[in-house]
Order: sequence, then C-alpha cells, then structure tokens
Amino acid sequence: MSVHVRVQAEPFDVGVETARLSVLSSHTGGVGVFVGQVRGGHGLLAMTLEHYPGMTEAALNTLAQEAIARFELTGCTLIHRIGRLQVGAGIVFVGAAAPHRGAALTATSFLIDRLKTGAPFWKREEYANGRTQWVDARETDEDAARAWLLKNP
Amino acid sequence: MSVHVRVQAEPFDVGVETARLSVLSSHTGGVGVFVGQVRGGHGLLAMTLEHYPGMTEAALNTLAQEAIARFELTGCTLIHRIGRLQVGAGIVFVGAAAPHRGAALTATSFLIDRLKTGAPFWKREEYANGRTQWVDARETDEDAARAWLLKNP
Amino acid sequence: MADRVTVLFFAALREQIGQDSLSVAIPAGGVSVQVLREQIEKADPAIAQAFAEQPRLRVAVNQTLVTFEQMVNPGDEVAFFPPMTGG
Amino acid sequence: MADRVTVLFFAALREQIGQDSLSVAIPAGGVSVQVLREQIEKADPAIAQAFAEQPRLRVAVNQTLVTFEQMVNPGDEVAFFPPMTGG
Repeated sequence: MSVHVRVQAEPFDVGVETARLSVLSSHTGGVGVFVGQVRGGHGLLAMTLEHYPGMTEAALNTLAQEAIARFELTGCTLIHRIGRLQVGAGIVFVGAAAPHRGAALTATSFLIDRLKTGAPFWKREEYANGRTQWVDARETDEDAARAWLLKNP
Repeated sequence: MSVHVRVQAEPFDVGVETARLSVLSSHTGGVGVFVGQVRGGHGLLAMTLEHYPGMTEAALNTLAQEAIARFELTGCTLIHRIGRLQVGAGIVFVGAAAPHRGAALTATSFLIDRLKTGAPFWKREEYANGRTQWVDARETDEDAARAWLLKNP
Repeated sequence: MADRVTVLFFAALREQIGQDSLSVAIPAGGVSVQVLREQIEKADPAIAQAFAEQPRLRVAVNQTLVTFEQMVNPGDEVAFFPPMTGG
Repeated sequence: MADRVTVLFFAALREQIGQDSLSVAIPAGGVSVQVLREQIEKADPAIAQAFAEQPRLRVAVNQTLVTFEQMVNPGDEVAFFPPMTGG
C-alpha cells in the first residue's frame, strides 16, 4: 500500500504519475486517474492557487488514508499545484490503483470530490478586463463531498 | 467534439493520450482516465488478446458515440491492445474530457463498463505451469454493463 | 455456384472447431441465423459440440451483434463467438 | 509576557483584513474559538467586517478543521478562512 502526496508549483507529468501507480503491485488490474485543469471562458486568463502550508499536506494525507481504509487499493496519489496557472494548465492529479476497476474508479471520484472542499486551497480568478475574484465554494461541490458520508463503500 | 479510437499491438502512452484529451478545448475542466492492465496472481504469466478486426473498431466507435450523446464531453478516447501481454502490461486506455469533473469521471466508468462486454475481444490466459485458459465472461461485468441502461445519464 | 455466406469463429470456439472460417451455401432468399446454425451443426459434429458447450453463444451478422432470429442473406458475414471479455 | 496564540487569515479574508497573521494574548487557561473570534473582531473593525461578510467562515486549530466551540490554548495556531475551493 503506497500513498503519494505532493503540493508543488511545477507541472505534474501524467505519464510518470500513472506509471508510478501501475507498477506498485503485480496485483493491480486498473488505475483510475482524474486531472483537473483551468477551464477557460468568460474572459478568464488564469487562476492563482493559494494554500495553507502544512495543513494542506496533512489534509491530503488524511484523505488518502480515508480512501485506503474505504476501498481495496494498491495505492493512491494526490498532487496539487499552487501559484498562478493559466487556462488549460493542470491543477490537480488524483489517481488510484486497485486489483479491480470498480475500486480504482470509485476511489478516484471519492478523492477528487473530497479534495475540492476538504483541503485548504483557494482560487483567485484573473480576467482579461483586469478584474480579479475569489472563487466561491459551490453548493454542488459541498453536496458531492457530503454524499460520500452516505455511500458504502 | 473529438473521438479517438485505436486497436493496436504496441503499448499506449498514457501521458500523450491524456494530453490529447486535455488540449481539445479551452472549456475542458477535467479529464478522467482508466488504464486496465494484466493483473498477476495464481501463476499467471501473460494474456493473449484476440479480436474481430473491423467489428472491433466499429464497436468502439459506437461506444464512444453513445458516451458523447449521453454526457457533456469535449472528447473521448478508447485504445485497446491486442496480442500477447505480460503481467503488468497495459491492456486498455479509456479517457473522457469534459467541462465538469462529474461528466468526465462518469463517462470514463461508462466506457470501460460497456467495453468489457460490448466489443469483440477475448482473453486467453497463460500460466507458469503451461496451462492456458480462455477467460469466462464474468456475470458481474455483464451486470455492470446492463446497469447503465437504467442510469440517467 | 450456389449463394453463399462466410461463417467465422473466434476464441474458444475457433480452437474447439479447429478452423476460423467456412463458406456455406444458403438459399437465395436467405435463412435465419438459427437455421444456419442448425445447418452447420449437422454438417460438422465439432461445431455441434462446440456450440453445445457454449451456453451463451453470441452471433454477429456483418459485424453487428444480433439475435438468432436475424435473417442472413447471400454475401453476408456471420460470426459466432463466446461472450466478449475485453478491457 | 502574556500567553499568546498565532492567528492566520487566508484568501479573501487575508486580502480584506490586510494582514496574514496576528499574535493575540489569551488567558493561560485557554478560550473557545468563538471567544477568540469576538476578541479580535472588537480589536479591529476590518476583521469584524471581513468575518461579517463571510457567512461560511471556517476555522482550523493547529491545522485541523474544528468548530467554534473548540478550545484554544497558548501556543496554538488558529487559522480563519473562507470555504475551501481546491481541485
């Protein structure tokens, strides 16, 4: 069982990170991955990701441990970028490896749903007209995180 | 809207394929990926993937079009390998890009669940003791594929 | 020369039957998959046995999955195979 | 020197308040987060206003999310921030 958590300004390499999960165990039958990226539109240029150093890493590790307790995994990875990210740039890499595809994909959904509102990151948007704006937490994101409390596993 | 389907003997490159999905549209906010690989255990050495040339590509394209009709996607990719694959080797790459993470991840699950029993591939296992055996279709895989008939979307 | 269809076998069926394709004469007006199936079972005991051992036999006509009621016409490609196990 | 806690602000709160940290004197026996909150609101109208404009204020003590009933002791790190928006 292997947990890999990182917070970094640099881009992540999806190929390298997925391969890290694939080779963890010969009993791995599938790897689920989600890559979040800066979605353009309405004149958005970039986002700046602020975080709470120390608490961020702790929250991501806690989340990973929850996934491992809940799903039959061979490992999982959470990588979150910080700093200024332009439209199209990768923000977050979430991955889960498991003997069976169901656990890999459900754990991937669990990790990204929980990460959205459960780790201390905040996004400030920057528009072409010069306006900047902190992103409001979406009710739908909080609902998605809460829904996992009722699911099994 | 972009569909990318391939059947090939060569390995696929997860980084390249995920990047292909990421750059399809500036409105993409997330990419879901599933990589299936040969799971070891019980002395398994390798699998040989047989397929029905022509029908395979048609079935994968039909599946991709179903995903596009069903989910709000910016694109999806299905790559399936054929021939002899050793334990740990990638068998299948499924990916879906979407403005929102829910559609990307649900479409990824849909595509792999349907592909398992809906495209003409067959697996023959090869064990260390020399025994070979065709893999039986699992009831749980057929149930997973059928369950999508009742889901919305 | 009679009107013919091409019949293909895949995976375990192909191995049990010992060949991957047949050319089969059918009536010009076509037959159902079921009738074609019975015809080739009668012609080759190896086919009859392989089909009998495969309770979930699948069939495709011209590379589309169909039921055994589907009509087959001269020139069609008919494939028999076990349940698919991709991914 | 009195017993103190470090208070941190993040994101929109940090910008509105105009600073990212404070050192605040508290009783040696500790106080609840709620009492600490009222104390710093009284001391700085910018804090009072920023908190008032944030109906879903979150708080962490020693880097763990807690409720406003949580006790805070000298030496603790207390962070106030808006709902988290990662991913």
